This record gives sequence, structure tokens and C-alpha cells, in this order.
Amino acid sequence: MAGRTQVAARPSGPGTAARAGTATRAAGSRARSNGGAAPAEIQIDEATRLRMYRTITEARAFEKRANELFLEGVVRGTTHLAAGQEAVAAGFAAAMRKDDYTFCTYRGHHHTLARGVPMTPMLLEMVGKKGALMGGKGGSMHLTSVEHGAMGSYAIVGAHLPIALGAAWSAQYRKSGQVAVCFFGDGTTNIGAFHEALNMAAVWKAPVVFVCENNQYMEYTAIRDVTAVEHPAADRAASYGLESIVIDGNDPEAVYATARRYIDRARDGGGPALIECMTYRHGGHSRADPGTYRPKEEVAAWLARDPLPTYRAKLIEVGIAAAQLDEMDKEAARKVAEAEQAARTAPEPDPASIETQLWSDGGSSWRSAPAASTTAASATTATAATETAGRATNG
Amino acid sequence: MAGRTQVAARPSGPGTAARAGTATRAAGSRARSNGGAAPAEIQIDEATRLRMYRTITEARAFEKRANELFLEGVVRGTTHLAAGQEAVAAGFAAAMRKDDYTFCTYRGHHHTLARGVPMTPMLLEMVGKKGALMGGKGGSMHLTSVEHGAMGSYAIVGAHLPIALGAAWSAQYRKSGQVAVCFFGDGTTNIGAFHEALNMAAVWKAPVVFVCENNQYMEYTAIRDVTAVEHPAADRAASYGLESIVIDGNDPEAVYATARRYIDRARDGGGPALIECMTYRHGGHSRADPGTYRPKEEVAAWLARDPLPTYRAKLIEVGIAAAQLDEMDKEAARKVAEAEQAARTAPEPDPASIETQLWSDGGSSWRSAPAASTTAASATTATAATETAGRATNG
Amino acid sequence: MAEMTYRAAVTAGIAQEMERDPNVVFLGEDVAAAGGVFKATGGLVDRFGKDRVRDTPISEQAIIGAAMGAAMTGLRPIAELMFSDFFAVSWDMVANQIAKTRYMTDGQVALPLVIRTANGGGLGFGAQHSQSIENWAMAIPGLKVVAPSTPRDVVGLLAAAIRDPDPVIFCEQKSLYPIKGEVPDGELVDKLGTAKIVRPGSDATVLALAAMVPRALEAAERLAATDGTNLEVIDLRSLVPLDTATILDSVKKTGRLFTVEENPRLLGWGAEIASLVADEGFWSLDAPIVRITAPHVPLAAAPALESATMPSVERIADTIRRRLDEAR
Amino acid sequence: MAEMTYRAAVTAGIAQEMERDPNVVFLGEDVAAAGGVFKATGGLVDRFGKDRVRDTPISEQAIIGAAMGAAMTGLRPIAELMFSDFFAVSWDMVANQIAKTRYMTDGQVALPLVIRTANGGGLGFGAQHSQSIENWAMAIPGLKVVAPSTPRDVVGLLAAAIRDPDPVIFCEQKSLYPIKGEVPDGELVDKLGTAKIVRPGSDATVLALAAMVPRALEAAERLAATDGTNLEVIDLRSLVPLDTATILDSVKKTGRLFTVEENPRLLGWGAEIASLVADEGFWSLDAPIVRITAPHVPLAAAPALESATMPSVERIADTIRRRLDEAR
Ligand SMILES: Cc1ncc(C[n+]2csc(CCOP(=O)(O)OP(=O)(O)O)c2C)c(N)n1
Ligand SMILES: Cc1ncc(C[n+]2csc(CCOP(=O)(O)OP(=O)(O)O)c2C)c(N)n1
Ligand SMILES: [Mg+2]
Ligand SMILES: [Mg+2]
Repeated sequence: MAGRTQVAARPSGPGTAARAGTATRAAGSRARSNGGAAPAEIQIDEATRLRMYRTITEARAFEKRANELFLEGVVRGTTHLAAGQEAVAAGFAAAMRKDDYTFCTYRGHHHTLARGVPMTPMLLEMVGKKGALMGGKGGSMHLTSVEHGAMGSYAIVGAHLPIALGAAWSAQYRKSGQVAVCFFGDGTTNIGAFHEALNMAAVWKAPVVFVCENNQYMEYTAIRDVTAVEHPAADRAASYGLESIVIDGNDPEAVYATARRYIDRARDGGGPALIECMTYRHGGHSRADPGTYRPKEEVAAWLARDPLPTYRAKLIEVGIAAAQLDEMDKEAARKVAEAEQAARTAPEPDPASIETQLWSDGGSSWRSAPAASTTAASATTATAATETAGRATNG
Repeated sequence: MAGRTQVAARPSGPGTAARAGTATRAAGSRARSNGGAAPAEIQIDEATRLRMYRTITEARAFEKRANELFLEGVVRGTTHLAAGQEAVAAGFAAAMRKDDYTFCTYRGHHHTLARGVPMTPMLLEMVGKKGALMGGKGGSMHLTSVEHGAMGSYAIVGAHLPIALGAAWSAQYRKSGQVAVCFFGDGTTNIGAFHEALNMAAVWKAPVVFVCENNQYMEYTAIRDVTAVEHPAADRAASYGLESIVIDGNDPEAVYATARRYIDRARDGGGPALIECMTYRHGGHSRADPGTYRPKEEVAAWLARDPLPTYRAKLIEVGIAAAQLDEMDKEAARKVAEAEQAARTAPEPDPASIETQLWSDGGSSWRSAPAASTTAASATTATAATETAGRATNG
Repeated sequence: MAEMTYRAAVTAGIAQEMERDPNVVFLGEDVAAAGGVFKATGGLVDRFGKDRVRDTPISEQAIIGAAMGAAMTGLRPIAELMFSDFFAVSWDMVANQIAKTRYMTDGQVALPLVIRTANGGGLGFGAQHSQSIENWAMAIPGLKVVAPSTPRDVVGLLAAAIRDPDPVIFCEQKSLYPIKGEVPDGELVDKLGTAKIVRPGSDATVLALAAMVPRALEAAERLAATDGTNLEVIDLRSLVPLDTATILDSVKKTGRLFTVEENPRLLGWGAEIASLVADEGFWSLDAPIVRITAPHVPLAAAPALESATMPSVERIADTIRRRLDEAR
Repeated sequence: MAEMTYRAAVTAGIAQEMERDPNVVFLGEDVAAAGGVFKATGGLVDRFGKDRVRDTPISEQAIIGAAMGAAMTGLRPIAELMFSDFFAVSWDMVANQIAKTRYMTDGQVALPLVIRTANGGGLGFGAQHSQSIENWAMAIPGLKVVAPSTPRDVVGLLAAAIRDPDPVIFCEQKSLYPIKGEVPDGELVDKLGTAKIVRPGSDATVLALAAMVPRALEAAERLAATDGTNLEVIDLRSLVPLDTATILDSVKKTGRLFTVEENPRLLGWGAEIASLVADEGFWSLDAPIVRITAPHVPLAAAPALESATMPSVERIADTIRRRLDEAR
């Protein structure tokens, strides 16, 4: 194809799809990035490696159990598992500063855990019990922990891209040196908000890194059936004057190296980046979806590249003791068990809490003053105020 | 810049900006078009040339007078003139089949006239008098004449791109051979609907030609200040697997040749195209905007390339008698005078018409049966029904 | 007569109309090959082909815009918005374009199209996948708004909506998809704008919609059993056109009005009806109009919180009892 | 005291707050260099710099989303939507994200932001540039909704909105931009959720908002002059929070309620207030509640049609007279 350099062919299988390290392509006509300059080779130390392994094994253990609990009816509503995609979370989180911002989607357990959010309140949020991360008001699709920089999981496709841009703009304005990292799926690249956010981020040189986890499906439909280009994110980067970047999303070290490069660049005023990580979800889109619309061989090929065993093998290869990894696996299991215990035993949340925290005054009244105190306190008036809410605090 | 062929430099003035004929660039990685194949040279006969001249001179005369009437207070509300951009309308309309669809914007007088919509009802719509094209309900920004294939002017930026795609899909489904041509401005390329429509049109191979009239300003802000790429449409074509096309929008023949090529291709099942026409509006964005945010030299340079005198000169050069063109100018003046006369003398529309044509039954009731006939016909009830509408037919 | 789920009734209604009219086409995300995320459109693509049943990208503006463009040029599209919350990303297409175009063009353009959507709460999906948006649509002139509560009404009203020459927002309450009901054999076409008195009564009028209909009915049965109260329960079925005659006649008979609304309080559909009755039915009223709604908050995900927010049978019954007592 | 236009009051209100708090930033289309298409933000960029006053592309989702992201990370953004009709293209950001996030996160995220917009009709701009969308926002839990009718209220309520810790939709009625009024010197900060009795009276309560306030007042003066009727006119100023006490107290005194709404009939703000009064104020009511609204149609562009659609002084006065007579 004319005009492209280092373009990866559409993967016929994961082996060809993903290449370790970054593969950047020529930028658009008015690229605002300095990505052309070769960065110093990024070194990955042992602590970082172990940290990434921990993220992967913990996310995997957490989601496996969450799924079991879902099938058992303990986790209710819906869940979207990222099993298979954890290397993206591991690599990026390791490259972020503690005060950087993560924006992700309903498929966001891995990213949320990767920022250090504890499992117990997360799982309680998914089951909707007392002690939940957000009091049960958000649910599985909206996990947020501001103190960990986990600025929210968003359930409307595309919505968080402009929001992440806004957080980045704020960091830029406040000169705080923070970077926003925004994760989303391949399917998200076809919605309007993607386009608006990318363009405005580029024009404003906002410190935001947009990360497409290309797991090749939007719910039950293959991304290639509904997208005009092969790489839904990378093939659109030039529209925003950005480099076209496709990396192996199942290789935590490739992810980390790329993440470091573009996060650091954004922090240094180099503006946004758009990174497409080729990956795959092991299960279906959500809940009990068996994902049968996917060819068996495709699934098998990607399972063979499961980041958990492959990264484990790689770490052992570079000299990390298996026992150390085993210890981490056990630690993950311990945390999961603890969370599970809480999920099974926690009481239901207080129903009165539904009328709290709509507003910053802690309440949810749409009246500027309690009706009873300002109108003649007739029985009718007082009761009516109660009525519409189902309880008195709504007044 | 790597990866681009035949890229025009950002115009420092119109002379360098616009090149006659089409300049296509390499398509994206999965281009669905057959644009690579060289088309037979498109011949432009005299009738077509005269037709294009007529469109230009009529649109110019119409808008000039409309603006005067606006300043005089006869035309009310708002108006957005296309003076300077008429060559785009002339070239495209000449290349369209009678039953093709035009979708345009509030800046759409030229496109509407080019499809043969008569001036008098158009001007009456702009003044809001009896006999108006749409009864005065639409106004200047919404001119529509379905019988002429003028499927509407749209006032929300970007909205009509998906709608035009839908009309094209319908033509494809009905195998009618119709093509939808959708005109919009440079500023429109930054809104979400643009992105969604382009992608879906490409995936569906819909017979729609998207035409960006790049007049270099969105209202009062230069497009370059808010856009990540130099050519807001063409530099994004690859995102949809489409060719990158930039043409001289002030040269009717260049426009015609390109329009013919891509409209015909769309009709033949070759799918959509995105064409960026470099042009300039002579006046401000709307109404009395003096457009002072534009450098004097820029305005002067583009005025020197005004399609009306330049095309006139060209036609005389190729042997068309000046008298013939004069006759057309006079004919345009006659039509404008007639429309003006109507605009000045027509009565106000019937206020009762506000309650017609919301629904296909001709009315606007939100009740499934007239209140008076179904409830006890007490004075109260009957009056109340009247109340809410301000007149009885609302019931 | 066949017993059928609400979900299957959706498929049946669409199939009935696609069979009849080749201009009926259907588009949406995951609706074809996958048969819809709620499995309400299974098999349609096999039966009617990929040209008529189309999977789309995640591009709601393009989906709704395409439906509009197709409707104005001779087709009768049905577009699916997977969750009604996604009206928010396509609201311009719905509220500014589709609703206004016929009027603005003084009738030149007709828009016979249906937007089907999974509306409402009850499944623990949280605030962005559980909204009741009938009121968003009701507030926009130019949109018809329909919300069936039974499989039979799904088929009949969907057919009526598809045949209607104007745009119809068709709200399927997603917690109702598994419920079953009798659906007559043969072609079924209902009439928009007709409310149904699902339980005749004399003590008070109770208006409900979609998932609130079975709850209101159950509350009425309970109060009949415990208090001997005889409530008239009306399934509105359609908000635009609104069957004001049935509502006003009922209030005339009972002298009392309650609404049962799943939506948050402010400007739920009950507000409009309360204002209607407080004007045109004022002299029939014996006591205050009472709206039973969700409090004015988003819908929480936790099951315990979600059910505390949506009007429950208990809350409906308790409120009606208390307010009737009060006025005695 | 200075006389100032409504338009200038917008500039003054923003400037007052930007001066005070460096975290207040402002973004929108053509707002900086051009000073806004309604010239309501002229000079701000010169005074506060390009970092704080930013021109954007035509990307309303990005504008509103960026405001949200900035608000959740320490800034207090003001975003302009040039016309309120453009809420439709950014409705997801407003209704699904901004409105719900504080609640969904159980208070972890605060969103101190203001969306300013040119709302309403009267300038002949047609159906897509003249809508009154206060009711769209009022229906969404988590949004505060303010609509000033005077220059003084513009400054005071804008300051209050900017200082408010929650998201506020600030509706400027675009036909009011040229009107003039007195604005006190010095810092001005009003209180959200306080209605103003702009004409005390005893015969009936008339509620109005924004451009309908001067019309309702004029109608009241006419009826006082011609019929000796003494109307109480209340400028609501804020729909959320809603000053229910002032409304209910007034109805208690007058026994009659009229609303004057620029919006199309169905689910205009008056519906909610009618339903409130038909419940909590029922026993005070002497006669039907009457809503004076636009008919339920889009707003036509032709001046003759536009003014036939919006409630005029004549229609307000005639309706009130007739309905008062009727009930005597
Ligand atoms: C605006 C919008 N449209 C549709 C949906 C329904 N939906 C939820 S997830 C999803 C697929 C998203 O695909 P992708 O972006 O690839 O993310 P993935 O689920 O693969 O992580 C869809 C269509 C939604 N939540 N929001
Ligand atoms: C969604 C939306 N945002 C903003 C506007 C206000 N507006 C009207 S025209 C315009 C500029 C459009 O620029 P462009 O697309 O270049 O078209 P041009 O006016 O130059 O023909 C803007 C911002 C609008 N009508 N719709
Ligand atoms: Mg995906
Ligand atoms: Mg332009």
C-alpha cells in the first residue's frame, strides 16, 4: 500500500498479528509529535517485571472467581471480563506515575486493579453489598477509585475519551505533570466521541495517551465487518496528525516500553498518542456469553498466547525464581478469597443511601428547602413530600 | 512528509491552494474504491458549461439581493451566504442525475438553486411569507424541495452526513441507481457525526459522495486553529479507506470532472467518496458578520479568483459569446426581481398553519381523540383544550 | 393463540411486517448474526437476508441518521438502539432531525420509521443502562411514543408502529423480555394512542406503563383483598398520541388519580398527565393527584438499591392506601 | 449601580469569577478571539489569556467531555454550547456522564462546572436554533437548571452557578441579550433555588421563566388596568433546585395557578409544577391549574408563525382573563 511504512498485515492468527516492541508508522501531514526521534532503549528492571506479573496474576484470579460468582448468582447485574487482555493493564500501569489518571471501560477490572484498588471493595461493588467501592451505586461497569487515580470505568462506548482529554487539559493547565491514560476497545473507534476527542487532544497537545485494546470484537460482531480500515485505531491516527502504532498487547514488556515512551513524551509536552494493542478476550463479551461467533482456531491460537503463562515462562527464562512467582499467585488467591468471603457475607446496603450523594451537600433533594418547613405543615403536604420519594428524605 | 503522494502544501494564498483538476492521493490500507484506475478524460460540452454558468450567476444574483433585503429588514432571522463558493454547486449539480439527492447546510442557497428550485418560494421562505417553499416553517437554514431532489438544508453541523448515507443506502437497497451528494464545511469534519457516517458509508459501499467545501473558516475561527491536519477532509479519507482528494473549488470544470467521476463510480457500485473543494466565502459567516477576522490580503487574493468573473472569462476564451452570458445574467436579474417583488408584497402566513403537518394526518395533536368529543363536553374541558394550544385545533 | 415471551413477540412483530412489506428494513448493533444482545431478533437475518437485516458499527448517530435518510426516500426502517440510554448519543438525530423534519418541510418529507429500544431498569445494569427515557421522547414534538407491557401488545403495537407514517419510539421494558403471555394467531395490528383499562374499578384511577403495569395490578389486587378497595388500573401503552379520553373518563368516575412511574420524579410522564387532569379533570377530582415515581436520582446498580428506587408493589399499595385514607 | 445589557452581564459574571478564582476556565466555539457569536464573551481572552479562554473545534461532545474531565480534576470549567439545541449532540456527556457521575461514585467525584447556552426563541432562527430545553435538563437527576430573566440575575446567578459544587445548566434566553437593566456595583452572588415574587398579588399565581417573565408581567399589568385583576407573578429563576415553598405559599394565598411556558406543551417545566401543586397544594386550589405553553410543535422560523407559537402578552392576558371568569 502506498504511503505506509512498516504496516502490519491483518493478522490471520495472533502469531502474525502481534509483534513485540513498538512498530510506528509515518505520521500524518502535520504530526505534532516528536515520535520520529528514536528514544533511548527503555530498560525494564526486575521490580517492574514482578509488578507486571503481579497485576496479571491478580487480575486473572480476581476475574476467574468473579465469573464463578456470577454464574452462582452472587455477582449480579452484568460483568465484562478482561481475561486475556491483562498485559495491557500491566504494562501501562507500570509506566504510569502514581498521580496519573486512568480512564477505562466496563471491561476495566484489570486496569482498576492495576492501579492498586483493593479487591474487596471492588468485588463488593460487583455484588452490590455494604462496603462496596461506590456504595453499590455504580456497579461492575463503573468502578472508580479517585484516590488510586482510577478515574472511572465508563459504560457508554466512547464517552470517556473526551473526559480523559479534559483531565489531561486540566493537568496541562495546572502544570501538574500528570498524564491521562484512556483505554477503550476496537469497536469504540467507530463512534463520534472518539473522533472529537482525538482531534481536540491533538490540537491542544494535551497530555493524554489513548490506548485501543483491539480484541477484534465489538460485542458479538467482528470489528472487521463494520470498519473501513484494518487497524481501527492505528489506521486513523494520521487523521489527527499522530503516529500509527500497533503493538503486541499480550506482551507486557512491549506494552511497557511503548507506554513509557509515549507517557513520558506526553508528560514532557509532546502531546497525545494513540496506541493500538492487539489482544484477545478469552471469554465472551459479558456474563454468560459463550462467544461462539468466534472461530475455534482463532480462540485456540490466542489462548496459546495467553499472557499469564507466557509471561511467567519469560520471567523464569530471564532468571526469576519460579517460587517467587508462585508466591505471587498464592498472594493473589489469598486476596481473592478474602474478597469472596466479604462478598458472600456482607449485608445488603442501606436502601436509604439511594437518596445520598447526588449533590455535594450529600443529599438528593430537588427542592431548595424542605417542604414541611416552608409550607404550612399540614398533614397533606408533609405526606406528599414523602410520597414522591418513597421516603421522607427526598423532600 | 512520509507516506503521502501529491500532497498540496497548505495554501498561503488561494493561488497555491487550489489546483485545477483532481489530485488524488494514495488511499488507506483497505481502500474500497477503484479510484486507482485512470478514468476516461471527462468531456465538458457547451450545454454543461452554460448550465454551470447559469447556476453561478443566478446564485450570486439571488444571494446579493437576499443580503440587501436582510440589511433592509425584509429577510428576517438569519442568512448564510455562499457567495464565492458557487462553483462547487454548479459543478456537482451538473454532474448529478435528476433523481439524485442533494443534502446541504444552512449555507445552501447555491445548492438548492442548482437543483432547479425556483427563487420565489425560496425567498419567501427566507422572509417567512405566504407562498414560502415550506410555508415559513423551516426558514433560511432549512430549504428543502423534495421534488427537485433538494433533500434539505441542515442547521446542526454534521447531522446530514448520516442522513445522506441513509438515503444512499435506500437507493442501494431499492436498486434505483440514485446517488446522494452531501455538502458540508471544513468545520464539520471535526464533529462526531462526520466520522460515523464516513465509516458506515465505506463499510456499506453506499452510493454517497461527501463534499467538503473548505472555505477555511468555521464561523469566526480559522479551521487550521482547531484541526490537527492540514486538509480537514482529505487528510482523513484514509481513515475510511478512501482516496484523499483535494480540488480547486472555484473552478467549475475541475469540480464537474471530479464530481462526474465519483458520482458515476458511486452509481456503479464503487462506494462512497470524500472530496475536499478549496474555496472561500466572500462575506462573513452569517447576516451582518463583516468577517474582519480574516486577513485583508487573504480576502483580496480569493476575490481575485471569484468564480463568477473567472468562469465568465474562461467561457469567452473557449468561444462562447459574451451576449449569451449577458442574457443569462439578465435572466437571473429578472428572476431575482420577481422573487423580490413577491417577498415585498406577499402577506404573512396563516398563524393557524403552525398546528399543521407535524403528523402525516396533517395535524399536530398529541391526543388520540379530540377532548371535547370524548370527555363530557363541559365548558371547562373544551376551554382547557383550547388553552394549551392557544387555539382549538391543538386538542 | 400461542404462548410467547415478550422477547419472542418482538421477533414475531418484526417478522410479520417484514413479510408483508419489502420496504421494511432493520438495522442495529449485533442485531443480525447474533440476533440481538437481548436475543429479541434471532433468525431474522436468515429469514430476510443481510440486505434487510443489517449489523452496524457502534455508531448510533449513523444508525439513526441512516434510518432517517432511508425513511425519507421510500423505506420503512426499524432501527434498534440496544439500550435506551444510547438515545443520548443520537439525540440530535432523534430530537432535532427526525422529530422536526416533517414539520419544518411543511409535510414534504414523511418519516415512517421505528426506533426500538431496551428501556428501563430491573436487571441491575446500573445508571447508564437502565434509564426510562419515555419522557425524553414525549417532550419532543414530532415523536410518537409507545411502551407495551405484554407480548400481545408488543406484536400489535410494533406492527402499528411500523405501519404508522410517522416516527415512533418503541420502548421495550428490558426486564419484561422473559415474561410470557398469550398472543392470538394470525396477523395482529393494534392502534396507537389507545389506553387499556386492565382492571376496571371505582375508587381511584391508577395509570401505569410497561413494567409498572403488572406491579400496579398486583398492588390493586392486594388492596382489594386487604382493604376492599376497588382500583381502576389503566395501561397507557402509548404516551403520544395520548388517550386523554380514557384517562379523563376514568377520573370522572373515580375522582382520584395515581400514576405509577418507573422514571425519576421530575418531568416523568405522570407530570404531564397530572397537569392535564388538574386542568381538564379538575372538577372531577376529590383529592390530590399522587405520583408514585422513583426518587429523583439515577438508578443504582446494586439489586437492593435498584429495587428500593423503582416503585415496588409494596410501595404502590402502601402509598395508595395511605393517600386514600388521608382524604377520607 | 450600572445599567448593563443581559449580554454584557454574561461577560461581567464570567469575569468576576475568573478574576476571583484561577481554577475557573472557559471553553467553547468562537468564544475567545471572536467574543462569542452573541458577543457575550468579548474581551475575556484578552483579559485572562488563551490558556483560560479557549476556542474549540465544532466538537460538542469533546467540549462538554473536556469540561467534565477538567472539573473532576480540580478546575471549575464553564463550557459554552452556542445554541441550546446543541445539547442534543452532547446529550450523552450531559445526561449520562456529568449528571450521574457523582452519584454513581457515591460522592468520590465532584463536578463543579457550568454549561452556559443561548436558549429559546424569538429571533426567527427556526426549529433547530430556538428550542427551550430547560425541561430536557430538569428531567435528568444530577443537573441544576437556572434561567435568569434580567441582567442582574445573569451576574448573580452565573456567579452562584460557577461557585456551586455541582453541575449547573445555565440557560440564557437569546432574545434577552440586548435588554438592559440595573446591576449593582461590586461583587454579586445570588442563591440558586430562590424564586422571586416580581409582582405581588392575590387573585392568581402566575409562574414564568426567562423571556416569559416580562411577558407575564406585562399581561398582569394589563389585566390590572382593564379588569382590576391582581395577579402575583413569580420569576422561577431556577428549576433545580426548585423553590417549592414560594410556589406553594403563593398558591395557598391566591388559590389559582397559571404557568407561562415558552416550551412546547408536553412535559414543559409547568407540568412538573402543576403535578406538585395538584398534590401538595391541592386543598388550596379553587379552580383548575392552567398551563399557557407553546402548542406541541417545533418552533417555526417565519416571524408571524414564531410569534403565534410562543405565548404572547395578548394570549397570556386573554387566557388568564377567560379562565378566571369561567371559575367565578
Ligand atoms: C454508545 C454505546 N453503544 C453501544 C453500547 C453497547 N456495547 C457495550 S460494549 C460494546 C462493544 C464495545 O466493543 P469494544 O469497543 O471493542 O470494546 P470491548 O467490549 O471489546 O472491550 C457495545 C456495542 C454501549 N455501551 N454504548
Ligand atoms: C452541532 C453544531 N455546533 C455548532 C453550530 C454552530 N455553527 C453553525 S455554522 C458553524 C460553522 C460551520 O463551519 P463549516 O462546517 O466550515 O461550514 P461553513 O459555515 O464554513 O460553510 C457553526 C460552528 C451548529 N450549527 N451545530
Ligand atoms: Mg473489542
Ligand atoms: Mg467553513
